[in-house]
Amino acid sequence: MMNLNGEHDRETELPIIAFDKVSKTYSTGTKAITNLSLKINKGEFVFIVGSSGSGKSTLIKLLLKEIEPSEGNIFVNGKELTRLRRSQIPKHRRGIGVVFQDFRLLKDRNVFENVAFAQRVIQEPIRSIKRKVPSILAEVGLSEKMQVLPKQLSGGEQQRVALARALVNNPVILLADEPTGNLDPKNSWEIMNLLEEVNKKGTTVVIVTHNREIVDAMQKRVITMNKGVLISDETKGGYSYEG
Amino acid sequence: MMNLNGEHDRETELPIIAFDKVSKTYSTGTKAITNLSLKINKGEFVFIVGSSGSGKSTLIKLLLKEIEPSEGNIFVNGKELTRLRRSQIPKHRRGIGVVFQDFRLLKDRNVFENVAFAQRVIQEPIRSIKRKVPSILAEVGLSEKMQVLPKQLSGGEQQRVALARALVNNPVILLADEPTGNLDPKNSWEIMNLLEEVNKKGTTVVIVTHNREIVDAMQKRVITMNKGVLISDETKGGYSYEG
Amino acid sequence: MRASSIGYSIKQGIKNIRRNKMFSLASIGTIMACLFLFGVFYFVLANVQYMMKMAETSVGITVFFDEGIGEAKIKDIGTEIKTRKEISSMNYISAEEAWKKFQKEMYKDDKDLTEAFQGDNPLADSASYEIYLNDVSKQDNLVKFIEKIDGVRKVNSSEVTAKGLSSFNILVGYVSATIIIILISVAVFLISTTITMGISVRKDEIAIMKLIGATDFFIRAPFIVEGILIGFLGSLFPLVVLYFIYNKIIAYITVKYKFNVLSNFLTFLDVKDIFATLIPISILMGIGIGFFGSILTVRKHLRV
Amino acid sequence: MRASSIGYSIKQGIKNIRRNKMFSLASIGTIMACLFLFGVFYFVLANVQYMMKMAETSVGITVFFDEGIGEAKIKDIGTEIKTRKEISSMNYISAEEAWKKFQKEMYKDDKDLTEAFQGDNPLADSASYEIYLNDVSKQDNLVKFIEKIDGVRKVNSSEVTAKGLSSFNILVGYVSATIIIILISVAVFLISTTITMGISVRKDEIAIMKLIGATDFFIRAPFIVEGILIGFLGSLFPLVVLYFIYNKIIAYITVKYKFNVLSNFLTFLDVKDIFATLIPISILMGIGIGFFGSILTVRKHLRV
Ligand SMILES: Nc1ncnc2c1ncn2[C@@H]1O[C@H](COP(=O)(O)OP(=O)(O)OP(=O)(O)O)[C@@H](O)[C@H]1O
Ligand SMILES: Nc1ncnc2c1ncn2[C@@H]1O[C@H](COP(=O)(O)OP(=O)(O)OP(=O)(O)O)[C@@H](O)[C@H]1O
Ligand SMILES: [Mg+2]
Ligand SMILES: [Mg+2]
Repeated sequence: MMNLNGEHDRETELPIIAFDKVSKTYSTGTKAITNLSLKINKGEFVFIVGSSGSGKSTLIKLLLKEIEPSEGNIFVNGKELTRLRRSQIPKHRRGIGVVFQDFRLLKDRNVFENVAFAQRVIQEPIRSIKRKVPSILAEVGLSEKMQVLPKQLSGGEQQRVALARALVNNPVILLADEPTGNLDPKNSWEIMNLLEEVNKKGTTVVIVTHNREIVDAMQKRVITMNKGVLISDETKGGYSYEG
Repeated sequence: MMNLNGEHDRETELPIIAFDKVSKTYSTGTKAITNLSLKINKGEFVFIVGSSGSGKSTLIKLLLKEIEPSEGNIFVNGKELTRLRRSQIPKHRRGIGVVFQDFRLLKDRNVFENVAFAQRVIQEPIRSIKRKVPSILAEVGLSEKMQVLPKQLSGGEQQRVALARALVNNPVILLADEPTGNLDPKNSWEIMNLLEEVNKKGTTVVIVTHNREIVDAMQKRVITMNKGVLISDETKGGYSYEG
Repeated sequence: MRASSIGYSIKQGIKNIRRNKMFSLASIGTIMACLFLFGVFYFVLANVQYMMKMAETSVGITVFFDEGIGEAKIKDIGTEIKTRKEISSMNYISAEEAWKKFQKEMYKDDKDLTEAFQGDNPLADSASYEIYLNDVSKQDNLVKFIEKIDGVRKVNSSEVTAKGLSSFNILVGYVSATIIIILISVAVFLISTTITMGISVRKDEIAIMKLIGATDFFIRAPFIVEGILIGFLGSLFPLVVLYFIYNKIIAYITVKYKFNVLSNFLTFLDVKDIFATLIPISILMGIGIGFFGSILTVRKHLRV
Repeated sequence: MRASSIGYSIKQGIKNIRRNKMFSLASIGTIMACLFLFGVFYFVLANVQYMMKMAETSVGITVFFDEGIGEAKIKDIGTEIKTRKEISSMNYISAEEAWKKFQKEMYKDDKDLTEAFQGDNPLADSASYEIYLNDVSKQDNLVKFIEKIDGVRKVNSSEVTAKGLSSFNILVGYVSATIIIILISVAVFLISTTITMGISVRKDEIAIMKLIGATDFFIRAPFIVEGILIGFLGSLFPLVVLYFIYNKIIAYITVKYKFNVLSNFLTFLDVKDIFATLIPISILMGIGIGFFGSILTVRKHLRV
């Protein structure tokens, strides 16, 4: 393993996620991220907040290598993402569970299959799939919806399917983009408790959210973005940004 | 105009929206709404809250005649919806501005065209479209994004395009399903203030939301749903429901 | 509907084609393929029909006269025969000519055999009229008419050839009809599958438009403009390709079979004649397919 | 790859067809249409080729002998000619038979003319061998060989017919090749447009799978299973339809032209012979189109 300076190092000492002077300008000319440097260590629980359009989702897309940075380097699990070969990308993504802001469920498969798909991708045996998928769906409160299609779910239900899919493989890193945007406060808290538990078992959790109530209450590390620039990074922070 | 009892009446005395013992069971067997009766008068500002899957979006879909009730009658603007002929449906929908929970933007048209589409539908002259659309987009803070496609927008930006489209025709009724789910608190408040203004100009506003902070602060009528049943209806309420 | 809405529909129709590039290209491609095949078959059939017609005119009737009849009488008979409309041309062949022709056809200038008959025409009294018809099927009537004329000994009609040709003609007709029906069915089927796929692509878009309160007509209009344009564009390309192919192929065949018996039959229609019909038919078919295709697609959606 | 993943790929492939019913049906339909057209042309061409072959064997050579030659010598010549491989059959025709045949062919039993020659055979010394060949194009060689045999006065080959037929044969070959090339191009083009449309329908799905960490192979496998199945299903239907159509059409034509000159040429291949080739070709083409089609589609997506 190589750290940022290129020296050999033990994995635990390395930040699991590191942005090194990263900028992203979209083809439309929008500068979504400007010169961002950021380190997140293994096992951390981090909130990313900031106003609409400040580059939070862009950050998640960069980590997943869905898009490429215009400048700078991104390291995940010690690997520099732009250097990954095409064939290495699936392995990189399998280590990361993601709840997308727009859910991205497979619309022609039912709830069970959507979650099971993540397991199939890592070639889990069928027996394990049949045990794990119902149990994770029960945790997000969707035991009764296993056989229905995404379009037959309410907004909040879809969001919870997306969360179940992100969690089912016990990922090393969990990225959740607005995972409670369509959930009522009670459901939101249940999900947050679930994520805290997952975090306690060792998963690094990064949550993008606008939910001031939750951020303020949980007293975790809070990274605040504005117009693509990191404007504050507090260890036990609250939802401070108000434009 | 006919009221619920079939007598002639002046429009102002009528509830602009009325549910009369409405139930909705989906083809999957899910009972989304059970025996709901509800009246909303012209010019009201109403929040609908309730946990995930309690039937709030179903209620909006019923009002728009996107789906049909299994039982009961729904009256909008004095018209019974199941009695509307196919050819009358467009006119019915034109009177209602809707922000869908999943936005439903036309993905192959840019922001300007998405909003302009609502104006084109009511055959506004082009000159009026060229004046109104930029002005409403400025109100939701998207002046700089008029030429980009929906997929090139952040979640919150898409949500604001959906809102602009719902407002551009000065609808008689505005239905907004979770219009601030992807917005930061500051943006959310701006949107709420905008909706309050619109309401003051005479539009009946119905907002489905999970945002406790906003509901508690605004002290408007709050209708609470749980598992398809209306469980409370307070005139100056707060976000009371906690499962 | 306001003028602005009509303008909008047309503009949107054009924009749609650019927006859904892949789908538009695929649709244009399908129409192109169908009309190209149609064009190829139209070529083949039109030319076969034409060659048949040419071949028919070379099938004739021979009229022989009573022994010792005078030239004047033969002329009279000729005048009477010429009154008939089904006749395309008529030649007088004297006994000498007949014998020379016979020798040539039968013995292929085999001198030994020709010498055997030297100075002695076995076909004396074989002076005749050779008559060519417009339409082989009318031969029977004509033969009956001529046989009744005074001074006519015998009418020699090549019944077998005539019947064969007109049967062949009918066969070609059936085959043409069958192939064209098959082609049109395949075209309609392919277009409808293209449209079926279009449904998957556009379903959401149309559903959203409806929820915003667009009337059926307002939703349909741009799609129909688009369909007509796609059909029109799809019909142009095969026409251009076929135009150049046709000349090349005819030139090729004509040169290839120049010194060959087949060249007698290989008479081709002029490219102008063929395109005078093919251009309007193709363009109308293209526009028709595009128009009905888009109407049906959008109808199907609007029922959602 | 684990067994469970292989099972999953196959199951998903089958499920995909049911999930995207419209798209699957459209794809199957396109393949069906292409293979149906292919089948129709295969029928026509195979039969034309076959009829040509039959017609060829009825084109022959006539061998005449020196004047006053004895029967024994004629037999010797016959034996020598028979050593040649290109000969399919050989008949001896005496001078009397030749004259009768001539009368019949030339005058169509015109009694007046026949009487003119009564008792006098103008074709004395016209005894001959009629020789039929396997392959018309080898006629020239054979003629040269026979002409050199002692006692042969003349070899009468129907040069015109022979050359015409073998030219026609070449023409049919060219036309077949052209039509088949056009058809295959159209088929490939249509399939690729079908696939292009498939891209619009499946783009999002594949993008999501990739973001979840699925390997290229894992994404491809179900699509390829699906493609092969669609191709296979698409090839079956036209085969069944063609099977029943073929028998019907042959029966129809045979009855229709029973008492007609054309019936001489209308010899058809047996349905079994034709399907022995058509079935494997169609199925392989269907599966091939489905296989390559799906691979190309998914490849294109995976580049996203
Ligand atoms: N694919 C894209 N092409 C062009 N511009 C884009 C694209 N995606 C996002 N943007 C722009 O980049 C900026 C940052 O977008 P991003 O989605 O990262 O914001 P965000 O912080 O997630 O906002 P939100 O809270 O509203 O989801 C926005 O101005 C947006 O319009
Ligand atoms: N098209 C459908 N077919 C079948 N069931 C459906 C359909 N749409 C919604 N449902 C079910 O009906 C119930 C109510 O759904 P609805 O979308 O109205 O909930 P909601 O109150 O809007 O929830 P949320 O806050 O999560 O958006 C849910 O249990 C959902 O699974
Ligand atoms: Mg975002
Ligand atoms: Mg909802």
